[in-house]
Amino acid sequence: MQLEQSLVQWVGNLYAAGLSWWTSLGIPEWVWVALMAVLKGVAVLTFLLLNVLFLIWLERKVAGRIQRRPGPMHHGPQGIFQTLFDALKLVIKEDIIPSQADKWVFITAPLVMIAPALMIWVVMPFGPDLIARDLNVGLLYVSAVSSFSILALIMAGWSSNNKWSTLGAMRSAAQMISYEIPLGLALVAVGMLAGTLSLKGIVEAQQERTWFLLLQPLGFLVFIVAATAEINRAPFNLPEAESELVAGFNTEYSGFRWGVFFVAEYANLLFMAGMAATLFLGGWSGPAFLPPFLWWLLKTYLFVFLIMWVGWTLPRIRVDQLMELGWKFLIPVGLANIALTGVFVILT
Amino acid sequence: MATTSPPAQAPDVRVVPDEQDRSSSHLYVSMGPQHPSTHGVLRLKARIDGERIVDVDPDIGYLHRCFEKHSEQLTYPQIVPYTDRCDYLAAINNELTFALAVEKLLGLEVPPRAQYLRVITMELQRIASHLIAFGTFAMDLGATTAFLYCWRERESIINLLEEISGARMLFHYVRIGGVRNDVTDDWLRRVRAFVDDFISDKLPQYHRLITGNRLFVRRTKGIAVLTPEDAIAWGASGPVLRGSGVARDLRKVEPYCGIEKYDFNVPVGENGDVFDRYMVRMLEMEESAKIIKQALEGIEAGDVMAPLPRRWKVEGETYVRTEGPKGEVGCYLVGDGSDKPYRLHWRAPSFVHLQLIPVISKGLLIADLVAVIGSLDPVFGEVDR
Amino acid sequence: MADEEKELQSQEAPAEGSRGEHGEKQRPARRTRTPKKEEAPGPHDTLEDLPGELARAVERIRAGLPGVEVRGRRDHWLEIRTEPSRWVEVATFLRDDPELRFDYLALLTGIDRLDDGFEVVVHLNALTSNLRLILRTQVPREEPVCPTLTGVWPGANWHEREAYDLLGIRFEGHPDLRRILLKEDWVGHPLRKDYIDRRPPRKIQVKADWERRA
Amino acid sequence: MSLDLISFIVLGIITLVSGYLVVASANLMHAALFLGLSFVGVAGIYLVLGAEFLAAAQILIYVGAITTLIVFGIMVSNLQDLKAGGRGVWARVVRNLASFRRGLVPLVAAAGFAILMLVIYRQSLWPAEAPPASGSNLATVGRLLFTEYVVPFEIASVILLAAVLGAVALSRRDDQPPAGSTGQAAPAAERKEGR
Repeated sequence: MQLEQSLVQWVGNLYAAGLSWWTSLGIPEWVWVALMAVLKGVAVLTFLLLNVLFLIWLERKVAGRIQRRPGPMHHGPQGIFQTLFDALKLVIKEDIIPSQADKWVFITAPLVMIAPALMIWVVMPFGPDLIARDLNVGLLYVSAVSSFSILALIMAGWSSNNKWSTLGAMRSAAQMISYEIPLGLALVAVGMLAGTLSLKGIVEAQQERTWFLLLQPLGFLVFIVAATAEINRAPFNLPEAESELVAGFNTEYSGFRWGVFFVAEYANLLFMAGMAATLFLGGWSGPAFLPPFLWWLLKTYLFVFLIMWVGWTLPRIRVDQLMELGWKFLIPVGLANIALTGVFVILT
Repeated sequence: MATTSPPAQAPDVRVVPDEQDRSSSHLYVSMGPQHPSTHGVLRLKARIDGERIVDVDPDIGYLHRCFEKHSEQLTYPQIVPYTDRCDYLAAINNELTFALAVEKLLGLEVPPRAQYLRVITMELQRIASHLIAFGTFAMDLGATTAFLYCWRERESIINLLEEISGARMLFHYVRIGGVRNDVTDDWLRRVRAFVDDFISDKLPQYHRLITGNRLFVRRTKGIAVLTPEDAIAWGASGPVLRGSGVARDLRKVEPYCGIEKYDFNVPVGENGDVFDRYMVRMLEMEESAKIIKQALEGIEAGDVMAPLPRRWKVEGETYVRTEGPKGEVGCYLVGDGSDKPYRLHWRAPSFVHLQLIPVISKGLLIADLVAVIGSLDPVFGEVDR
Repeated sequence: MADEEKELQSQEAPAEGSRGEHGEKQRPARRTRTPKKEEAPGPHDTLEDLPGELARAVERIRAGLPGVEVRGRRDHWLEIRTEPSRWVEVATFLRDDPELRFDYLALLTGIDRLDDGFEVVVHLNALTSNLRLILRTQVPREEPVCPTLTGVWPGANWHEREAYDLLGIRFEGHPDLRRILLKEDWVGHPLRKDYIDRRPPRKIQVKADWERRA
Repeated sequence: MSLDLISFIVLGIITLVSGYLVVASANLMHAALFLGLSFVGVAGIYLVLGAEFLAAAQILIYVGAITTLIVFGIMVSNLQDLKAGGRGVWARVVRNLASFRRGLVPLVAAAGFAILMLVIYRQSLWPAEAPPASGSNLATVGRLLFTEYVVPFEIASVILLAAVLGAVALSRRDDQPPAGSTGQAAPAAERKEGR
């Protein structure tokens, strides 16, 4: 705790000193601000990509353990460098754009996918001061930015000019539109309880009262199901259901472009797990023997593991059952939860 | 058993055109021959409306290896390994069918120990084949984990069979006149141990993992119902026929290898849907294990090969069929007195079952189509031969 | 059907033109000791004292289908030989007769009997009584046409397509008589004893369906 | 020159150019995607102006919902000349400019709109400089929505509901739809000629 705070303070001092030095050079202040914003972004990005590399390895290990096999074992102890080599392979693979594809949309789609997956981390509070920007509409920002990925999937699916891709894209559009609503409802209930939409505020509210998991069990249920569906994880991985749609929206993607989708997927997984930790398990807060950041990481990985566990155990849900679950179960439950929360907020 | 006659006119099997009909609002997709869940090289030409299937036309032949033509150039013992490659997931059952056919034409008596060994290996092979059917079926539905659990048990079976045959997939163990090798008592003990473990531990695991799962049940119950009338009229056999509630098992109806002495049940389904076909397979594994146990108790010492004739003079014709894991494996053999068959026709259950896809999958979703293929459990080695 | 005939003709007389290498010449097969008709059933001779069930079935068939050859074999299969013209009639009777009820078609295939033409063999099963029956007919080599059984047992569909594909027996009235195992533009029917594949090995060309049609 | 101003100029250019391309694109799908980009630009301008709530709502509703729905609608409708446009951006721009229908019309429309806006701006009764948003504008919006503007809000909800029901009713197909009415898309429909 102490270490982290002093670190933050030190960085703040450095920033102020740098700014004064910068203006003394006669270069306008906004260049410095922009530069620092870029630096901040790079820092978050590095953290994120390292995590994604680890997550991919973790996924394979978890899947392996669940299926009674060791998972990757070569390339480093316990195959820890496996992902690194996989990434290397993806980069040097031939870059294929189908001749009948809509070239520009095809190229843009991975970018539209990865950009929000990175942008969304702006509001994630890793610690009391470790937050890129604490927007006071944090929750709204989250649901807004995450809705971009629908567009990316549709672009990818449509531009590939492949029937399986198109089917995958249509599935994903239907799925994500349907599950965005319960996700939003769960977020709204959390916001009502905390009295703010700022993620930092929500964590602080939980420090005052208790973890929202205890106050919001229904909301948590809705959130975790909708979040799993929103990031296309099994059993809701219909857009890329490999046994039905070959590979769904990314059938025609290969090499680095495919890798970008892959990275975005894991970044989203990490983000949703982090959101679950922040909104329902008190985020960074925890006993002082661990720094806040590690508490956040621990709770996040708890949810990552939970989502992986569920995904490797259950069969895939069918597309009409998915819609039923969304519209006939999650949305009514989410609405009821909001009503209950309203009553609760008024009473207390 | 239902015995209503099907309608007398030709059934409505519509051909799905390859070309996109611009005036239609349907989408034409070609599922396969390279598709993750077509169990080989099945190609389905499907006309879909959204995700709903309007029409589907199976297209086969991508694995045609001229087995029947080839057999006409080979002597009888030479054909045996090629029969393995028909249903390559149940090699023993194929060898057995062919061996029984030749033995019948030759009038060979197979020694009793060989009979027991044939029953043991045949039923082990049935378990192995059903395991793959179950595993791939679960994987098609998105439950990848069950697949690897099945692989684990199949590996044990393969190890056992490898020990006595030397091969891991195309065993070539059952020969005309008996079986290739005798087995040791230790091997029999290990088969026993495997079967006991399988029944008490492994099979309940599968049920816990998959059968009781609500997602699984909702995806399989009431899907692609095959009525008993249709099943009979279309010549379905094996778990597909029994899943529709028709208790026809060739081991009961036309016993071979002394299987009439064993005590086992013929599980049947009630509704004829995907779930019932799956469940019949699961229950059959149990029955197979029961048969193996009885065979292990009854096995007696003795020769495993009958003395073979020096000069093969196979004359006449016969149709011999056995109950393979997929259904009725039939060998229609016409001999002309020489050592090579005049005509050999292989009745492959998967070939017949694939006809059912257009019949039972109209109006389903693409995701269901995958389940339907899995529940029919086709193997393309025998479909295309 | 016009294409079929052309195809058949091209088999009889090899085309000299552009597709010469695909054509086939009639040539006696390497090993063609055709089993004679009377020895065809082999060691399973006619059984005089049939078990009751079979004897009743034979009587029933004789009564219902005057003029068809029916006999019981030692391996307890009944055997009927009939003309192609009575093919569907016999099949319908076997399926619908309340005592016989041969409702299950196990197998339909053809055999090339060279000079005697093609033999179409059907293995039937009555699931209620477990009676088993072989139904045969012979069609001439020059014009191998046989009525379809798909109207009687829908399951005959693919069996007949396969027999058409590999032996060239045309099943009249079949709803969808296309090649099934071989590709659509294959020339000849490989299971015929006089079939010779004289094409040089060539590269496999992958073409979409519509391109092949055009 | 401040960061805000630079951001504003960049975002403005993005918004305007993509707005033009919405009208000029021969490919409907591209038009819809450019529309989404234009919405993003507008949201960015909101963000620069400090209206975070408005920006988030803009993205959530216009990009997340409306653009997606439009794209979805294009995808599921059977449009034959979806890809009528040629290759290359410049080729298209030149062709658009040369073509009366595709080039001039959007220009005229854009010019007309600009003139209209200018006139309104010049004659507007409200102050051109908005007062700076203070505090959590979310709370303000929420309060206003449920007190002062509750009737319009509810009316809007009812109209939207009616629109949703109407859309469902309209898109319901009979068993035998008229040819090419609301069928599946098949981007692969173009493949036949393509290969």
